[in-house]
Amino acid sequence: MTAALTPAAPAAPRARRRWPKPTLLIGLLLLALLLIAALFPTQLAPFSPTEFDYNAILQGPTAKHPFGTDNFGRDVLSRVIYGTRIDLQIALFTTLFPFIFGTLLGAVTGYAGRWSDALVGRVADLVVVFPFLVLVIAIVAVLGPGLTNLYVAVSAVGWVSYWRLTRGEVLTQKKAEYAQAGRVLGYSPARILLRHLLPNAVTPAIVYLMTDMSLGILLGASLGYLGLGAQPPTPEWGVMVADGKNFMATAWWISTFPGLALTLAGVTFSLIGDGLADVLRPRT
Amino acid sequence: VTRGGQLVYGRYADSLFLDPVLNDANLDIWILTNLYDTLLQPTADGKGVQPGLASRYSVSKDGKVMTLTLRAGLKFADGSALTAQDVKWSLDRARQPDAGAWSSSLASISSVTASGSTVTLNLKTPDPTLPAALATFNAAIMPQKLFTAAPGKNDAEKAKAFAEKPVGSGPFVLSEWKRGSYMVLKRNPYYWKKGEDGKALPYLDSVRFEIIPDDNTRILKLQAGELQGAEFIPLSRVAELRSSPRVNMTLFPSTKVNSILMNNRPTLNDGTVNPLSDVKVRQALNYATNKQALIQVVTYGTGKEMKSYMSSTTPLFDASQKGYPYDLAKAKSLLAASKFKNGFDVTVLATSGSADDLALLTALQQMWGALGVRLKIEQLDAPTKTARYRANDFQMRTAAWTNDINDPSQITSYYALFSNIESVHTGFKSAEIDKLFAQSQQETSRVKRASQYRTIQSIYLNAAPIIYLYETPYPVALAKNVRGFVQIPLGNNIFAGASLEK
Amino acid sequence: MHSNYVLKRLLQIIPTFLAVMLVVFLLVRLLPGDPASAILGDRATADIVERTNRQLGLDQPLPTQFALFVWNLLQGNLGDSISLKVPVLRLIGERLPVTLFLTVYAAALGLLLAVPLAVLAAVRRNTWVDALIRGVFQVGLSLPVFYVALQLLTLLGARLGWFPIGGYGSGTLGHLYHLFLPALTLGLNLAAVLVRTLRSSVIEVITAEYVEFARAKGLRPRLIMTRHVLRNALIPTVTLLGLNIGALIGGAVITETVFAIPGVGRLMVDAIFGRDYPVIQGLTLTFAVIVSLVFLLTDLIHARLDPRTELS
Amino acid sequence: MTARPLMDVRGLSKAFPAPQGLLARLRGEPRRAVQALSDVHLSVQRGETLGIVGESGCGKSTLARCLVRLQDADRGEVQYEDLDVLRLRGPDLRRYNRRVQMIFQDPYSSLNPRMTVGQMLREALSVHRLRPPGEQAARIQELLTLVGLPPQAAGRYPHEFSGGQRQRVGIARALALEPDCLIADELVSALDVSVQAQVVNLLLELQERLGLTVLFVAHDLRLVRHLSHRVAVMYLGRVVEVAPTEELFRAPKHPYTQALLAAAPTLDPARRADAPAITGELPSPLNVPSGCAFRTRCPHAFDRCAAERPLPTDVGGAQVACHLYSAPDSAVPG
Amino acid sequence: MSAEPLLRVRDLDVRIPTPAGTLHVVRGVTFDVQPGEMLGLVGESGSGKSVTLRAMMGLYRRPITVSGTVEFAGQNLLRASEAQWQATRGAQIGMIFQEPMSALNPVLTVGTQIMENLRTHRGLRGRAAAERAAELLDLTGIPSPRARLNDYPHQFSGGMRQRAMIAIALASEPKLLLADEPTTALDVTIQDQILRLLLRLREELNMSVILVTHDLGVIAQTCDRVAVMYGGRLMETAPVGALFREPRHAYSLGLLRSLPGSGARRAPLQPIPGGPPNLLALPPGCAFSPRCAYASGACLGAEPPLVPVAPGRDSACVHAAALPRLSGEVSA
Ligand SMILES: Nc1ncnc2c1ncn2[C@@H]1O[C@H](COP(=O)(O)OP(=O)(O)OP(=O)(O)O)[C@@H](O)[C@H]1O
Ligand SMILES: Nc1ncnc2c1ncn2[C@@H]1O[C@H](COP(=O)(O)OP(=O)(O)OP(=O)(O)O)[C@@H](O)[C@H]1O
Ligand SMILES: [Mg+2]
Ligand SMILES: [Mg+2]
Repeated sequence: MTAALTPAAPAAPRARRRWPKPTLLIGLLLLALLLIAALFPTQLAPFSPTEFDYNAILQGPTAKHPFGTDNFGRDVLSRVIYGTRIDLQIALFTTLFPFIFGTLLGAVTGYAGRWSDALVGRVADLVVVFPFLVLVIAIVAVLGPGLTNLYVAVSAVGWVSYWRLTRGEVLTQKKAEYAQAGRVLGYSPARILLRHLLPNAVTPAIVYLMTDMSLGILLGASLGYLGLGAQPPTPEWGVMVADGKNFMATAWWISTFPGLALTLAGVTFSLIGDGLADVLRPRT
Repeated sequence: VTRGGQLVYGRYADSLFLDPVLNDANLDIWILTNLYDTLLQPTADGKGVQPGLASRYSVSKDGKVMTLTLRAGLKFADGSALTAQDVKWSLDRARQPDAGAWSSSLASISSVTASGSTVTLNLKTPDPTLPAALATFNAAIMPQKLFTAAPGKNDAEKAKAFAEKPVGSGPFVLSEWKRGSYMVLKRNPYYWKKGEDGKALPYLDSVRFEIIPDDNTRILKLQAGELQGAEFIPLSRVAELRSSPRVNMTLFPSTKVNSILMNNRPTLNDGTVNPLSDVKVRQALNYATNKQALIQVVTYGTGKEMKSYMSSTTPLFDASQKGYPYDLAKAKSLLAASKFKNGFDVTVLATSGSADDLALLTALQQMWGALGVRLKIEQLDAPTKTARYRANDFQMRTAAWTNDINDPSQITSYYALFSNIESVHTGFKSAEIDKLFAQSQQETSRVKRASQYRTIQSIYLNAAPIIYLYETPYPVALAKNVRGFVQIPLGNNIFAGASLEK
Repeated sequence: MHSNYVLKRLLQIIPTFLAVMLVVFLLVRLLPGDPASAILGDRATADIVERTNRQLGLDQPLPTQFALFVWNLLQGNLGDSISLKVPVLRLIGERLPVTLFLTVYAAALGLLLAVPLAVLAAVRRNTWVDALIRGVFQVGLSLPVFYVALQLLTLLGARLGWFPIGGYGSGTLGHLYHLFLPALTLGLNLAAVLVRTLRSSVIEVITAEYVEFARAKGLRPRLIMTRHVLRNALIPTVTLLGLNIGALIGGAVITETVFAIPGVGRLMVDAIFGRDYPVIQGLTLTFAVIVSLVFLLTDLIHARLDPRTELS
Repeated sequence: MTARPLMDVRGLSKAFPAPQGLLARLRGEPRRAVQALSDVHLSVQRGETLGIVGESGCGKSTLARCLVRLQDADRGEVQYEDLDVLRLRGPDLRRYNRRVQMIFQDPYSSLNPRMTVGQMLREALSVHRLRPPGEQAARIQELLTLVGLPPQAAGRYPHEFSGGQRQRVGIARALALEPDCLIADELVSALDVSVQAQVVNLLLELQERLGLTVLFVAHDLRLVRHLSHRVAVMYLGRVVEVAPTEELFRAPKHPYTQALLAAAPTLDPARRADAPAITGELPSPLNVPSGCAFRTRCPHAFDRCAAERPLPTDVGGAQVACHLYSAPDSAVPG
Repeated sequence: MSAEPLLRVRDLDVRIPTPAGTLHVVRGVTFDVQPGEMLGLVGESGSGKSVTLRAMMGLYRRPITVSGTVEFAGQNLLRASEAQWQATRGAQIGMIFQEPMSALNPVLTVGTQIMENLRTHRGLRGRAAAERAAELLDLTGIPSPRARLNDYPHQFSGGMRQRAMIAIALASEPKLLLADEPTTALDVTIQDQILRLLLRLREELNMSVILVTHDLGVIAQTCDRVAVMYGGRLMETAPVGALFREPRHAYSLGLLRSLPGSGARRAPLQPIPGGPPNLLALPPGCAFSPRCAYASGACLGAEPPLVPVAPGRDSACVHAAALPRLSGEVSA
């Protein structure tokens, strides 16, 4: 936008450029931090995340090992740093497909309505009333545990939320006059849906995406507790917390630091979500 | 000793089916002998048998007749008399070939006769394992009348009904059972065995099992005084609890051996060449396995190096077995001499969620990495793992074994005999072992039998169908005031002599 | 008016139920591993496995098995548990009340925590009070349930001894006492979800015209807060709560495990790991029905709270 | 009146079914419906401005929307030149829409908040291939100038404009398609009087320059009087009176038209009426009175009004649907 | 007109902080309301009419600051304690809002919303309250009022909602009614009924009314006196007849001139050019000057104060004396 533009004669008060609130800035800053850790673990981590050190088993935080060592003598700090990539990957891959698929489907069925909407609605009902754990364990059992299968399982279920959100929003938006204007202007339904409705209807889904990312990480951790999550020696935060639970009394640092990392990620996504909700709200 | 009181014992999971013959799980087996008594009993050290319901037994010269004498005045927990007819009926039920998984332990019996207090077992062949078999849960004596009076059209249905409210002649009797939550065993006032004070055992009024699946919760509950005993303490916490003033951390010797089973077949199911079919490779892996390190890392020092495929607590274990001491140089030279000198990829099946498996395998990854062997861990949930294993569709898998019978024949028949389950599905086959085992099954001389077993163990060790790892104890945490509780090497929890001191 | 709607919704449950039935039936049979392997363990020989499968009727062709399953279901029979050898219906009857009790308790605690704190955060929005409340719940929302559960157990149970460590207790009071920590664990999680929505809806309502109007009417602030603000702000919360109850029931497994509560969550996990087909099927169907009913109930409560709702 | 009308609406009806419960449906109860349009006849001459007035909910918007096919009428016919409008499909419909454009009431929701004005105009031009891409920028500037917006407006988003400016954008977007006929639904209702006048002037000027035919839907009688050549008065989905503007305002015929004019506040403080012009609420559109829809509030209602629906009759240059005029012996109320 | 006004507003200032800066939304508003008088407050959207009323009601809190005096029955409300507010707000001064749909609580019945007022200010409860509530609905012309008490707002038509809101405001029998665009959302026929209702109630209860609107026709038909607002300031106050005949502020004049009906049909109207002022960047001097046809250098100095220009008339226009009369131009 040109800053030089001066309001011409019959001009309204020029709405001020809405700067992102501090929430979003802090959120993005934290995300940048996480991304750096995820991209350059080798440079940042002092030790290998998987190498055992039988001479340094269960050591508390020291200058050499600021986060202590675990029951195999591995450096917890290094594992937390290496875990960033895994957990961000979990956050991304548990939500990517549900977001894209659910949002598009929601847009289409919300706009087309009738049988497509009813049909997808029934399928969504089925997915929602089906116990998630059964599905996850079933998929994991068929495909073997590991992150890929976590993604498959979550995707099979996760799209419903996005479908609902986007569908509801499209239902509202399609009543808005600009959507009707599109029809009167002789635009094709596909154009109206994709160019006009979707950009306006996708905000709640994007905001939810942020929440969903932290939920994805948490789900990974829960499945880790049941032994269905990431595979060793993968340093995944949730699994690290779960592994550390037997040492809570004697070596608190094993589960506490990855726990803090989980919290940091959660706070990051939440701040970005709140911030995005603010920034993406259409201005009127 | 103090009499009376209730001992609350935290178990990690509930029993499933309290029928001595038809059950399948340790969850049942390990508490069954508190409810159902057997003619003979395993000794607390697990090495031999001692009198049970039968006060004595004798075997004929040719070894083909066994005579047992019942104690006088034996009663079931409901007060009705335990007769030789009950014994005959119980043994007949247990040895039917299609009755449960355990019937083979009594397979040598051709008929049972009962008269007065004498029970006579006629055998097809001499059977040195029979006393141990009679001291095993599936040979428990059940009340014929009560069982047949249970509702149900056939034996299976009656068994279900009876197992809901079992009555036996063990030191305790089931009084309340809320599945998945708790189980209360009441003192059997008619129990025959006497305590130190000369009065009938057990000392306790009752035992209450609380089902607490989470290890941490079990420990917290014990520390809070809500439990007086907790089983399956994670080995990682043994040291911590040993130093706790309120807890008596006990490691009961067990027959548990932990190993990695290898597929010894030349090719895998998908037709690819299997490096593990090369004995040099298998030996190399064994030498490259630093057991002491594993014992430190995985068992936190509580384990013991495994020298034979059977535990050192098993009768006829050969103490002269050397096992595979850690020797990386030897491992390297063995591997260099094999077809796989540049190393290979190998996948091991682990039970998902098992912290011990994971700890072990992560450590092995590193140890074998020094050989150029790249270990991939495939975690599977237990039934999937079992199915893969049973289909011989695996390269390696983690495994643990505990004896149910106080005799080396059980583990040998599974681990070393191809004819049973293909030597725990390793595919290992040794004609010599087969021959020696067949002989030992009828060998009445203990000395001769011991030497047969020595040879078997040596052959097995040399062939290395498995990775020898370590033996682990049963870690039980007890309140300081608990006395006399034992978990015998077979795993059975014996509450008969347990008491709560002031 | 509503009976119409209820009828229609109940009718809609039927196809869902049928689909769940078919899906779960096929799903469990698609799983690698079979009940016989699961119960017999590693040592069983091939013929024992085969015999067991025959006894369980699992050697029959799938359509036959499905027909039998449906036929039994029509007679209200979900079959017997394979590992526990008791009727599935009885198991569910024993375990479900525990989980439902826990769920309702957790929902109550969650609301009890969320409502006042969300209102406080909304009233003091963009101050440190608001930041603190949101921050604390955000942390709670970012940590795995088992970790929170263990921390609560260690602190409030073991260290302070205020609550028993695990178990279910007996009698309503006993349940309330024993289940406090697990309900708190789940409730905290729920509250964290609710606080976000509730806070923003309170803010929305506080600034609504009708609240201004109520103030212009000179009503006492307490009355405005309870009657005008809360009542309206709770409406979206009800829907969210309903959506979360399903997750709460389904997600109770970990809490039930940590706190040693004999609920359906654990039964389910044990059944899946034990390939106990009848139990998995029975529980899945029960779950589907309960969740469907909860959704229906949610919508009815929503309609009750908000007279504008058009149920259709 | 003799020339062939540009647009001819005959017997147009449109009902919105009310939601009905399952039980009621099972019991076979008749479906209730809002009769938004009921047998509407209208004709629009080329180049004229036809005002449409009436109270909220009387079907003005529905009529407008049916004419641009945003809604499908249940019955009736719309003839636009040679086109049978209600039967147009696909590309034909789009071509028709290009010629008959609608401008919307709400300056806030009728523009996509995420597109700049330039993008909106460019889209309209390119979808209908009205200008090759190279000439589009120039045309956009032309359009902006036409509606009195500064050239920089092309780069701005709707939220950067005032209500009046947004309506100009809406008009520019409609004009981009070079239509013959504009349907303006409450075009200026949301605007302040001082801005209203600006937009009205624009509309007048454009009509002059481009020879546009305009359907001006509004409830502001003063505005409608100023702008329209003819005015149609609607009540509960029906057209009750159509007349040349001056005729209608000077001598309203239908009792409803009379009431409507009387209720509109005049700007002269000296002329204050004492009694309400009309009593009673608008009847529920779900339950339109039988016969003449206005009879429940009409001071002149008599038996026949309940029994029989009045048909439009010519009364001195106006078309009136009222029994007072259809019966020869009836007295014309003053 | 009695000498002692019921309400004296002096130098009312309202500042609203926003992320973009503090909006000075109401600036030095000063006027009186006599007992039984109906004062019209007109102005374009955003000129600060609603904010003025809300500030008088004490509805603004913390970040928004209100200064000046609002003297009601001799007491400065802006300095009032919470208890004094309780006794005044809703009780002595009633208020009705612009949008009845959003101002009525959608989840409470109309009856509840009337009765909570009766209970708070009149101490009525139970049956007596229900009786009185029905009477009030009846008074505002809602048919079968007793049955209607149990209806929710969405079950009412727009006109009925507005009446219900009036009934709620009247429940406490206030001396002053602040009516914020009570008819903007309504059809002319219903607007006509509501305005007449207000006139009748004022007569019967001897209430004073401040009627906010941007419809000059409504002003002409109902008010005794008018205050014209622009950019948060009063531009002119005058008896209603005088204003329409002879506006003494360029803005009032522009407003009246921009209405249709003054010229020939389909002739161009005379709009006020430009749009409303940006409150964050007010032009120097008279806020209206950038749009004013009469603007001169004198307008750009200090903001012209509202000063008496004739008996009972105040104006803030430098050119007040130079403005033309509107002779019969405005008529409909
Ligand atoms: N999509 C729809 N579904 C159901 N009813 C509708 C729909 N659109 C309009 N109606 C109903 O049809 C009737 C006519 O509506 P319409 O919008 O045409 O009125 P209008 O004259 O434009 O009113 P207003 O002046 O308020 O805009 C109303 O009763 C309205 O409630
Ligand atoms: N709470 C608020 N926050 C920010 N700005 C506000 C707030 N309330 C009012 N304003 C601004 O104050 C100015 C005056 O608003 P007010 O509501 O008094 O206008 P009005 O004259 O009543 O207009 P209308 O005719 O549209 O009701 C407007 O610019 C408005 O945007
Ligand atoms: Mg309309
Ligand atoms: Mg206002």
